[in-house]
Amino acid sequence: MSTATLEADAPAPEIEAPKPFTVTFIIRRFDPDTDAEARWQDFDVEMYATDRILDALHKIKWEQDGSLTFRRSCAHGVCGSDAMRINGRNRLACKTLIKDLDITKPIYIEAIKGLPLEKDLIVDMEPFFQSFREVQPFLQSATAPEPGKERVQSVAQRAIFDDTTKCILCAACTSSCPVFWTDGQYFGPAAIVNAHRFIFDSRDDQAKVRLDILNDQEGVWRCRTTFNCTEACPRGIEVTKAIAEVKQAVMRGRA
Amino acid sequence: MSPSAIHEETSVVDGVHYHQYDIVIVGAGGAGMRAAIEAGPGAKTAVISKLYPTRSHTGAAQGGMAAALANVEEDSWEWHTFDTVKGGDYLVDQDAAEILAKEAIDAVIDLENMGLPFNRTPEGKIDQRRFGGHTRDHGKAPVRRACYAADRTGHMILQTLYQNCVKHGIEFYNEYYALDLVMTEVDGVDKPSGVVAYDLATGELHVFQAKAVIFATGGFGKIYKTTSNAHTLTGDGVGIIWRKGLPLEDMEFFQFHPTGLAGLGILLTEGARGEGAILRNASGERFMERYAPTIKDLAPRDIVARCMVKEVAEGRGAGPHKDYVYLDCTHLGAEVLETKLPDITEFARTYLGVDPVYEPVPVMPTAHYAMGGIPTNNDAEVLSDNDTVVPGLYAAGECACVSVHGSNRLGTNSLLDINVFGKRAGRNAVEYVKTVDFTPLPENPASFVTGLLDTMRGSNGTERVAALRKELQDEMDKGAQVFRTDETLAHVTNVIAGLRERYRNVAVQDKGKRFNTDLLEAIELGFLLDLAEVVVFSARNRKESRGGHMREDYPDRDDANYMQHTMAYLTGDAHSSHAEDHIKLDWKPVRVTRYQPMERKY
Amino acid sequence: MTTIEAPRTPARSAGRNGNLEKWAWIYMRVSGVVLVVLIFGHLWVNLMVGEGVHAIDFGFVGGKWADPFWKVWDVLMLWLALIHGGNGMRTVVNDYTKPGRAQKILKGAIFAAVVILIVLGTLVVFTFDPCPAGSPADLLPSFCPAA
Amino acid sequence: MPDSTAGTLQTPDAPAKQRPGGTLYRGNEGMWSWVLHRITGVAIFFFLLVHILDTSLVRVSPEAYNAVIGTYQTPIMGLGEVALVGAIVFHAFNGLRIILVDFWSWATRHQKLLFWIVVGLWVVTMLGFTPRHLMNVFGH
Ligand SMILES: Cc1cc2nc3c(=O)[nH]c(=O)nc-3n(C[C@H](O)[C@H](O)[C@H](O)COP(=O)(O)OP(=O)(O)OC[C@H]3O[C@@H](n4cnc5c(N)ncnc54)[C@H](O)[C@@H]3O)c2cc1C
Ligand code: HEM
Ligand code: SF4
Ligand code: F3S
Ligand code: FES
Repeated sequence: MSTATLEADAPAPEIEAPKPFTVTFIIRRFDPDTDAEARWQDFDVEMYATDRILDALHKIKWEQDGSLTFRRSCAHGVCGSDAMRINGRNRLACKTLIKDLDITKPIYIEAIKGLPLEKDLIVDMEPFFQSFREVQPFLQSATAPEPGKERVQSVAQRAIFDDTTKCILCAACTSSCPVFWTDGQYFGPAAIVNAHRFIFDSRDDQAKVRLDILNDQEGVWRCRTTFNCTEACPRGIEVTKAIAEVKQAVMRGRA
Repeated sequence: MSPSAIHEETSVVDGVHYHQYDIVIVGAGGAGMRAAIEAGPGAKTAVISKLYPTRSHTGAAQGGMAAALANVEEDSWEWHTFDTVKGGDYLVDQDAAEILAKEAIDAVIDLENMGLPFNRTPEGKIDQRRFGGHTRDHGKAPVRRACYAADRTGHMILQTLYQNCVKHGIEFYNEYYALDLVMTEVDGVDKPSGVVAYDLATGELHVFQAKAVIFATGGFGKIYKTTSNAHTLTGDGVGIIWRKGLPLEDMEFFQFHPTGLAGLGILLTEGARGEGAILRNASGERFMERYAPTIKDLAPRDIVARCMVKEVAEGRGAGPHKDYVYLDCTHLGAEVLETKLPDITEFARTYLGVDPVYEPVPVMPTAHYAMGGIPTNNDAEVLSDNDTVVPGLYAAGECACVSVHGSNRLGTNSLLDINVFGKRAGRNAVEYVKTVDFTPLPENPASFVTGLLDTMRGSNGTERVAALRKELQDEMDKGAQVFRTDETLAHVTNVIAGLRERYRNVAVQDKGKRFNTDLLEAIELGFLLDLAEVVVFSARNRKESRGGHMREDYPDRDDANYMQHTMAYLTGDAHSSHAEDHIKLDWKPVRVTRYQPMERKY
Repeated sequence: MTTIEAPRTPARSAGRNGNLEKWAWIYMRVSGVVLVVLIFGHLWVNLMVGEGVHAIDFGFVGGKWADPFWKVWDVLMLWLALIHGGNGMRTVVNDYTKPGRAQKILKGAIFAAVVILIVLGTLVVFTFDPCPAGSPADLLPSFCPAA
Repeated sequence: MPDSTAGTLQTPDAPAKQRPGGTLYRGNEGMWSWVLHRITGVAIFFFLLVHILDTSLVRVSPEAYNAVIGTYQTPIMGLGEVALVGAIVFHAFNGLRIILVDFWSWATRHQKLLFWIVVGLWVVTMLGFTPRHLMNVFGH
């Protein structure tokens, strides 16, 4: 048995291997050192149906143009690095498969909208994280639990905010929001989602503070229920519903 | 209240920025941030991370974090210690394992109190599930020990830790790549005096002078092709330590997780089997019954991974190429999958187009976890040999080797490791910095990095980074994966030597300053080559099979000769392409307290 | 360094305006529901009944406003719709302009228009004389003594 | 322009398409309904300003009022009125949809369906109104 060189003695494939096909990508490039304005550039790449957009970007970077710049890490949709606009919609490049796109036409790829463009597909995320930090996204409780014990929380209480704990801070939602594009000051859906996660956590008792923060001119009322955020969220969070729940809570004055 | 983006800076000299902090933490994953939460309130602390903290790969961890809370059934930290020792095939330092198991309970409670939304029992306590290798009463039956939050435990840990860093106003330097550790000799002792980092956004260098430095840079799974690790897990931290002439421990032990999505390596948590999923071969047989009659599919990872590869090698693999087996979750029902394993259910649907509710999922082992790394003692202090501490230098998390995992880490013990030893690193660093002054920086502390970057950027070489990296990864998968022989390892050694030769001639296309990820990929490849070399070199030297290291030419464990840790040192000609010119191996005894090595049967 | 597509508003506005946004939001919804009734009623009576738009003239209006019911209806509609629309316009201005002089001027203009028209409209409805002296009789509502 | 002495213009490096502004975001029902809601709202507001002013002419004299109102009865204005009513009806129905979406979680989940119901109701309403109104306008 020579398992270490497994591939060598694998039986000859009887079924035909899938054939790659050429896909055209039109990518919005911007090099801060040389460009005054962003420009579109085409790339032809050999792809398989099950490849992801991230694979295409890698192929371009690794085989054609090393200067193509984008963020990525986990490659399976859990780290939130690679939100970008693919054919006009916010998606994670690592979660968008070629087979789910119409490849008879070129695929347009560009950076997310509403945050300052830094280079190619990279935007400055600082304003985004700033809004996140401003909603006090951490547990605050006046009472200490029994030493060495967990706080008790029922399955039902835990379920109320389960959806919003899934957020990976990818900014796909916030940068898909028409209100955010026109006014970068709006807290944005991601910050509200993360506030929701604590407002409705039975162990937290500073909901009031966060509700006050979000009752701001740039807070929840700015949302015009356009649902772009919900449709963009790669984690399937019902963002607009969460925002609606926070609105109700602000009106009630408590979670 | 906000941890400001405006950082304090002492000066700019020759375009290099200088900062001063008591403690500098390199890495903002679970280990780094757990250390920061400990360090921040007690000392002036900065965290340097090449990724935004929430992008760290701790967030990918799924299944759970072990602690003998005994919330759902009888359990004790002693049993947990035993499982850890046995799981690591007795190469575990048992005093460290004891600390891990004992402090696990506080570690979980800490996280819960910080806000982590664990799944709950009907009484509202933290729920627990089964996991591979965790047993009651020294191996009698599987026990529910893994605390979890659906199948995104790591995500919740990472988020919770980041949230608490925000709460404590920890200063982060995000998208700063640490590229060098600055050491200064004081009274004949080499001590860390700072860290040199490259600011991705501007291309400028920053020197962080520090009294204490904590490394928490995570693993290096990218030396393999099929891996559950992120693209960014290139082992920079471990590589920096190595290049400084400090030793690395147990590098031959790399864990292959049984259930990666076939062909992709994306992980499907062991928690799936914890909830009752079953591995089947092409004929539908539950083959683990043959190999581990007591705990079957919940045997430790090294064993399950080997059995899977064996099934395939013996022709019982499934699929058109008979090159994978199935993870069968269909009997769990949609309810369990959607509520307890939602993410992996979605991964299978998205990436393979397979719906686990109705069909078994094709899986094969995937490179997952580095048991080895920077040697530390139980206080997370880095060692410069078997027992000499480097004052002020700490390491925690996957980049470190305490060693609590021995030759094979048990599932859920790593999330535990990062919390227990991350906390210890932070706490001990605070105590340490109270007792010392800043160590002076040498003149031009950034000169090494400046040289490195200039050479890379200025190179008019012809070799492509991606091509070299691909060859390395392909060959590592073939020759240094689940099964190894002297022959395959020798082959990989030669390949690496060739690649190191070609690496000198590597091209960087992007000559720009800002967000030059092309340049960084080239530098990361350098670390990958260094580490792969040590892995293979150490693996060739260990002529036995133990835990994650399975030598087909030496299929048995050999306690007489190899019941000790490998210590690898960089000596001689560091720039030579040949491993034997610059790697020296040594041994370090295993600390045994209560459990004498026994045959490992499940 | 060039960056493009920067957010329109550089710094989060310091002052908070209490519960204004909340009440504005609630008002939009409450007034919206009432306006549906008022406006649909208005359109129905004016455009659908009888000869529709051709029936509208001074006499028609006079005839309506002789009835206090229609007076209240129309004044209510006037107030609700102007404030609703004015607040909606404020939102639009907030979205597309950054704080500063231009924004102030636009908001001031909206506010002025809303106030002036509410005052004007209300006065018109309540001081309206359906049978102004000296007007041609055929233009007046049928109940006028002159008609 | 670079001088092209050889008469053969060099193909510029510039990519095939120049659309520096980025593509239009491809939102769905939610986004487009909002765009329409906003456009109709603003349009109605401006109409309302004019409408109040012209109605105020009743305070000036019956002649003045009738002169202005007469223009409302021309065919061109008749078509304009159809557009106006169309805008109001859409804004009204969609406004109700927004309110439902805000307050009722079922509606939040089914906003797309509700949007198509709004469109349906709008079509029905306009089918009822338009022929009748145009008959009134053109029938004279
Ligand atoms: C898919 C997957 C599932 C897992 N599931 C489980 C599980 O269920 N239970 C369990 O116990 N364990 C699990 N593990 C293992 C465990 O998650 C990891 O070992 C652990 O999270 C490592 O944490 P860390 O803090 O050491 O490193 P990471 O979280 O990887 O963080 C590394 C940090 O270092 C930074 N860094 C790296 N290089 C540099 C540099 N040069 N300069 C500056 N910063 C740098 C990075 O930015 C990052 O912030 C899993 C692992 C994977 C891959
Ligand atoms: C017929 C009944 C009406 C209903 C049910 C209604 C409902 C609404 C609602 C609910 C909103 C808030 C939208 C949001 O917050 O996203 C709104 C906005 C608006 N409405 Fe109305 N409205 C009506 C009539 C009017 C009238 C008569 C005007 C004009 C004077 C008007 C002008 C506006 C404007 C300008 C906006 C702001 C649009 C925006 O922010 O995008 N509406 N309407
Ligand atoms: S809510 Fe969804 S889209 Fe928004 S940041 Fe979180 S994960 Fe991304
Ligand atoms: S896209 Fe924006 S408008 Fe509201 S529903 Fe989402 S936040
Ligand atoms: S690379 Fe992590 S989400 Fe896409």
